[in-house]
Amino acid sequence: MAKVQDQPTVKPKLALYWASSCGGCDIAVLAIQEKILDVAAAFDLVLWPCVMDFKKRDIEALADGEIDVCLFNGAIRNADNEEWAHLLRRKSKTLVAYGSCAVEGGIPGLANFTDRQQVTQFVYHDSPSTVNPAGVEPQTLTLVDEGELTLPEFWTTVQTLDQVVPVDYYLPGCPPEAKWTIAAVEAILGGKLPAPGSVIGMDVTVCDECQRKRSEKSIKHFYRPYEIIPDPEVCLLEQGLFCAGIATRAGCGALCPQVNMGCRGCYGPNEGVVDGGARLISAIASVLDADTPEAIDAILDTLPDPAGYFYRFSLPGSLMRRARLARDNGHRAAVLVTDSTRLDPHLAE
Amino acid sequence: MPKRDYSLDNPAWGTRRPVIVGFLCNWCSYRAADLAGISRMGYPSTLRDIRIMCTGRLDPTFVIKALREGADGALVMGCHPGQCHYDAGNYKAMRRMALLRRTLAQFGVHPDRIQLAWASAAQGTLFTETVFKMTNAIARLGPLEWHDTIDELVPRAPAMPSAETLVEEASHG
Amino acid sequence: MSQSRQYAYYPGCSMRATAHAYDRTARRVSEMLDLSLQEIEDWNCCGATEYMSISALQAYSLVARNLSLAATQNATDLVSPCSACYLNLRKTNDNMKKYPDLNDQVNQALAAGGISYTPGALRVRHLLDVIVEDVGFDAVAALVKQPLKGMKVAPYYGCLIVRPSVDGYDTEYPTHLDKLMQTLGAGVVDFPLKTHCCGGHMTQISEETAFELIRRILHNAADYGADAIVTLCPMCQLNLDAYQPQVNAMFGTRFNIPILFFTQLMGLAFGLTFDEAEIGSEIIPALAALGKIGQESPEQVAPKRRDKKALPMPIP
Amino acid sequence: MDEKIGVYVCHCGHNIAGTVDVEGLSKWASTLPDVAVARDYRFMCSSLGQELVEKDIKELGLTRVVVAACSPHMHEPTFRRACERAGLNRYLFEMANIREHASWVHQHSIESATDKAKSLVSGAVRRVKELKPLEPFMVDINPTTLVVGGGIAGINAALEIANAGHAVYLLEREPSIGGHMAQFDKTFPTLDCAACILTPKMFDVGNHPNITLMTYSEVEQVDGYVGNFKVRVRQKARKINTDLCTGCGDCWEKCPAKVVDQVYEAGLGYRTAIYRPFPQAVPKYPVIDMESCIYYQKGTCKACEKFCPTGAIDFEQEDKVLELNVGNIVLATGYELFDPRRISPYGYGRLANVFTSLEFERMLNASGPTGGKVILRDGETQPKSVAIVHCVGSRDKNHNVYCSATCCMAALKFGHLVKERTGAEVYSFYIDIRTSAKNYEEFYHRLLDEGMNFVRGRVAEITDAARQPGEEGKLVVQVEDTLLGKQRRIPVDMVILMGAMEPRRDAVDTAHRFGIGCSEAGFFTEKHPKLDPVATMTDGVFIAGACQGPKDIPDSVGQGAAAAARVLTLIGQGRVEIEPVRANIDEARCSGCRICNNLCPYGAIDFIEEPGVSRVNPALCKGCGTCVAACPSQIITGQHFTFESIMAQIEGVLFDVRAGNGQSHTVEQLPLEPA
Repeated sequence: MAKVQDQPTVKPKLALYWASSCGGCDIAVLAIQEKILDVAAAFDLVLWPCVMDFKKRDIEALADGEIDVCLFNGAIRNADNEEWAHLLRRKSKTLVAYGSCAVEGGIPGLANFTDRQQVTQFVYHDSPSTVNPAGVEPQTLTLVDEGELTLPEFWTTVQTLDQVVPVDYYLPGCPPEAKWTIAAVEAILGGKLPAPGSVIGMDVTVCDECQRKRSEKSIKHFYRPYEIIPDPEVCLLEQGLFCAGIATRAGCGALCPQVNMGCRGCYGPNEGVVDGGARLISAIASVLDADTPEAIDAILDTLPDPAGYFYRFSLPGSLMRRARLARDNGHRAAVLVTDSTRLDPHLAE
Repeated sequence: MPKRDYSLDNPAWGTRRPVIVGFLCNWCSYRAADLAGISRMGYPSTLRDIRIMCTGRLDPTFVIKALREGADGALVMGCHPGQCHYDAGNYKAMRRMALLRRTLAQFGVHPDRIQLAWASAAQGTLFTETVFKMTNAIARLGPLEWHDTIDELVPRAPAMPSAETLVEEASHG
Repeated sequence: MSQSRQYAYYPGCSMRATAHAYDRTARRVSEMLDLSLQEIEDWNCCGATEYMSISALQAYSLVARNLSLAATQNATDLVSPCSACYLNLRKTNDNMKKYPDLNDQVNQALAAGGISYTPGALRVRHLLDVIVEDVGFDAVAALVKQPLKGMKVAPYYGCLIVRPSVDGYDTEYPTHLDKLMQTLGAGVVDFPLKTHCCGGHMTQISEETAFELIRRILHNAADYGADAIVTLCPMCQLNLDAYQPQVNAMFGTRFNIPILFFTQLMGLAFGLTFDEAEIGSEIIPALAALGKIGQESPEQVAPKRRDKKALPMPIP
Repeated sequence: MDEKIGVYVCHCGHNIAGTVDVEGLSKWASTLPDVAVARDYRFMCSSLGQELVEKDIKELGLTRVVVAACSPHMHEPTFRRACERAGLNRYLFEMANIREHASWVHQHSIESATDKAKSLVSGAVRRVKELKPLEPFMVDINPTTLVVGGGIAGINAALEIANAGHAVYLLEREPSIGGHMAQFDKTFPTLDCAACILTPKMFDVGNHPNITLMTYSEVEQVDGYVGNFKVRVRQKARKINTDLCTGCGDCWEKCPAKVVDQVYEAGLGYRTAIYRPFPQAVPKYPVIDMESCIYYQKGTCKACEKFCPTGAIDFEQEDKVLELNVGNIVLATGYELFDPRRISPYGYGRLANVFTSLEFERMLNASGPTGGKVILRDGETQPKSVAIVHCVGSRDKNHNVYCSATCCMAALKFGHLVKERTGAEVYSFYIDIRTSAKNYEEFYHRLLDEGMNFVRGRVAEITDAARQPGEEGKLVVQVEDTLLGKQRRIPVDMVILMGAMEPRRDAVDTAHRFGIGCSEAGFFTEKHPKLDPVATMTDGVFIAGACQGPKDIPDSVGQGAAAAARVLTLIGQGRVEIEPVRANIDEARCSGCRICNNLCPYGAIDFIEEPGVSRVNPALCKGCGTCVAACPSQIITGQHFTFESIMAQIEGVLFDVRAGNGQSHTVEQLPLEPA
């Protein structure tokens, strides 16, 4: 940890911003506990909406590149997110995509399974908890006596930070483990940053940190967590519980598997992987204990919503990126395929 | 074989023809394709094949990549079950394809766009029939158009009509 | 068998006339085998063997009506004891499935009557197949009270039930009726003409042709020392039975071979009386042949030993 | 780094140039990224074509080469060698198959064929850029060879190799070598005695210092690769101590258990429970057939033991399982005769006097059940008329479409011998008479002169159901005589069914066990039907004789010798290169999830408990890539078929439909669409 007395006379400027996120990342920053004081001591905080009130114009007022480090969490979901992304990129020397949402799209990214219309339709009309007799929908521009009210444009496709602006470092996790935040801060303070574009974390998968006993795999049936009480010693996947750990970047210390819950995959795919979901499809399918289309389908029937499992956090950042939008009848909507996905048994003849 | 107007199967094709990426195993289906050639069996030029040693090498990423890069379908072909040159690679492929089809369906990609089929080195005819079948299936489904919902701002290759004309074709069709 | 299996039952015209013995014994035996046959409400003629070749669409529609009606009853299988009806029903079911155009046309025709049929909705089966496959020889054997020992029968399948080929059976030399008769205790002769033509409706067109065909079958059966020919087709039964005297007259032969339905023999073996088994409804009296039941046949007294010199026969 | 890629488009005379605009294609190729030069040439595989490539590599300093021509299965080795001659690593070469996969299959349209060719070339160019230089493994060839099958083909292969001074294991499933030929009496067309020409060879095998004969044995498992196969063999217990046995024959003379011999006598004769298949059997030792041995069934008897002068009977003897290390394998597992019971109208098994061709071979054999007399099943009556039915199970869509090649000649041989020995009328019912080999047609003419009756038509039915006078007590052959255009019924005393030659019923398993392919019928697949008829897709495994397809004796002998020659070539080379197309695991990054562990068909992946990583044994790995694709952390590399190379190839083949050419960082948003 950099010593307080080495700190420069002019403190480097630090910005933390939340785009489309749950706020968990901001709390995660606090999870570095007393070290936050070092941060406060070491940095001059120019932006942290979750904690203090700043105005956009203050940031605009800064010279380009005046912010030394910006920890940017949250996905790019609407015009406002994108505007801030561009602004902070311009003003920051080092832009860090902080947390799953900024790095790979995260939970908000699941909206890429559908489209703008469907989201609006559900949220403002169909959701059981919605009371909206007037059928009001948010408008980008609303005229009231006092004048114009504007709202940012809501995009159909959720994006990762680096899909809108170039990013210097990535800090995955939902939320990132304190130790990595510390590592990042120390690196920045100590001026020993890794090559731009690299991920601050590990290049192995969760299995590497998982204490469970692993052996050769052969899956006969998938179970939902509530269906069985898993053996605490044995690999969850081998017990039929879906676990994304095999294909997920390590760094969390295998928190979920430790508590009998399969890895959700929040740290994203392993270093160098193009599509984390594809890795899971390939690996898990390979060890199914079935050799006929019927038998294979029978096992897969016990694994509902595979896409949800495989792309829970990584959808916008994956090769899949988003559900296909049908072009027919002029306007575009995410397609829902109802046809059977079963393999044609004749293929196996 | 007269040149086929695919817009008859689905107006959205316009002047285009379906593009199918084929992943053929080195030992059976690639040789079946060779045999089809040696025997001068004609089949649609929709298939653009890539040789892999075994369907067991089939990484789902390849299929997703192909569909994302503008292919309208992907055809994976290997040795008949029980006859894999590497014992059982084709069974692994069968399992992966089953799961991949289910996953892709959730992304709005019709399962018929990704098919798995077998042909032994002796089955040039079967290979040819399979390409016909696959082509017809894709022809009916129309263009996948998955990529341009992302990369539309980048101009497409000149051969291709623009997305807008497609929309028109579709609405007129 | 805990609860009886449900089948839609299509008797066909002959069952109301020349083959009433077949119909009654078929129902009776099925009952004993715990098969419940639900006769199709308001069924119509199947068009017999000719209609198809005269006007296909009408013929198919005619048959399809029966399928459509049968499909409304709660059974997945449609059973017919008559080989001609079975063939027509099955052909229609299969071809409608195979040829979408035909399916459309036929369903248009049916629509006129406010009905429709989805090809493949029913499985069309012959009664013999149901008894052999669904009931099985063991269950049949269990019911045998009075084995038909001493009587030798020639199992005669006729030409229709094997066309188109029935999955699972050797269509060129079927043996399931043979096995069934053996299960009843009867002696069975290996009958080479088992699937040859009985002349069908040729009797109405060219007696010379038809009677020659009939003669061959009777001759071969007699040759093999069969006491009776057992059949599963009303047409075959009628031709071989009713025309036997005329055949004798034409060829100067003296055949006297009763022709019985397999269900009649099953009935007898299951302990039905002659009357219950409709014995007596045939034209060539079966009593003499049936009289042999219970008597030991010469072979059983002294089974033939292979000659030492003889070369071994292939394993059958 | 910047690559310099050379692209060469082959005209293949008219084969490619006829349907693909080759000049246009090479011009177009020259515009592709990293392509330094693109040329088209009439025959790339010619020495001039190859020199063209070598010259450019040297003078233009090409770092990658793509040849757009025929299938890599045809000429990849050719051009790899060319690259190497010019000092370029052979694995930096890629072939685009624009003949088999484009010009020959899209002949309807030059445009489509050319477009297809473009996409294949573009794919190859993108792929070749990602390829890495590799060095092939060199492995030593173990000079010992395993020959499986002791028929005439296997015997010849074994003798050729052994005579060249190398050790051979000759493995035979039955108690004696000899195969089908040992069952025959005479061979066509020369009519010399089969035993007279076969038994000397059998004797040589039995006494050859370089041949280890393993009869009554079967291969259970094969591991390894060319030059280094490990074969597990089960030697079934003969229940005879062969060190003591003299083959005197007292045991089988005293054996009370008689059974029908289904193998050697083809069901026409009897043998005892302890038996030697035939007098000239090699080895001479008998074997106890436990199914029929009274001692094994009832627990008492042991007559053979009592009478054995040397106490060689060993009822306790167990199967032996042996591990053989061999460098090459020759499969000569032969054929099986079609079972005519499958064609019920022919009545085999029902009608006593219908015989199979093999039964009849035994009947003709002087040492056979009838001592060579042609008689009916009753064992005494001589037939006055004999029908020979061709193509039973061959040239028949219901059974085998192929022609069994040997039956016509065998039928002629039968006809001759029947006439010679009984003077009976002989009718041959044929579809076509196929006598296409040296002196075969002459033999056919001889039979025509001898008055054998030839009826052209497929037999419909064979029945004993007499229909008209003269048919009583006979077998009636019902046939349409296609030359007379008439249905005929021909009464005969005896019928011989010329059954098809079929693959062994376990041929598919065998092929699988040895890692080779099977045709749809089940015959082993050769590497190339014209140019490589005895090699297989698996290096070091060769095939000979009827296991590859119906064949007569001379062809089988020829193939046996050919296979031997191929084996001797490898032994002569001493070492052989094997493709470095292998998987390897970046152990530093392996997290030990163990997904890959049970995916490898060759057990090449071991899990190392400490430090908990998986490891590939390159000698066992055959490079299928199953583990590569399955690895969830993507840290297994499939050499030469790397993730990057295939991804690049996908982009390549889709060159004309790709959106954004890779830059997928700008996302179309849809606020402006109609509400």
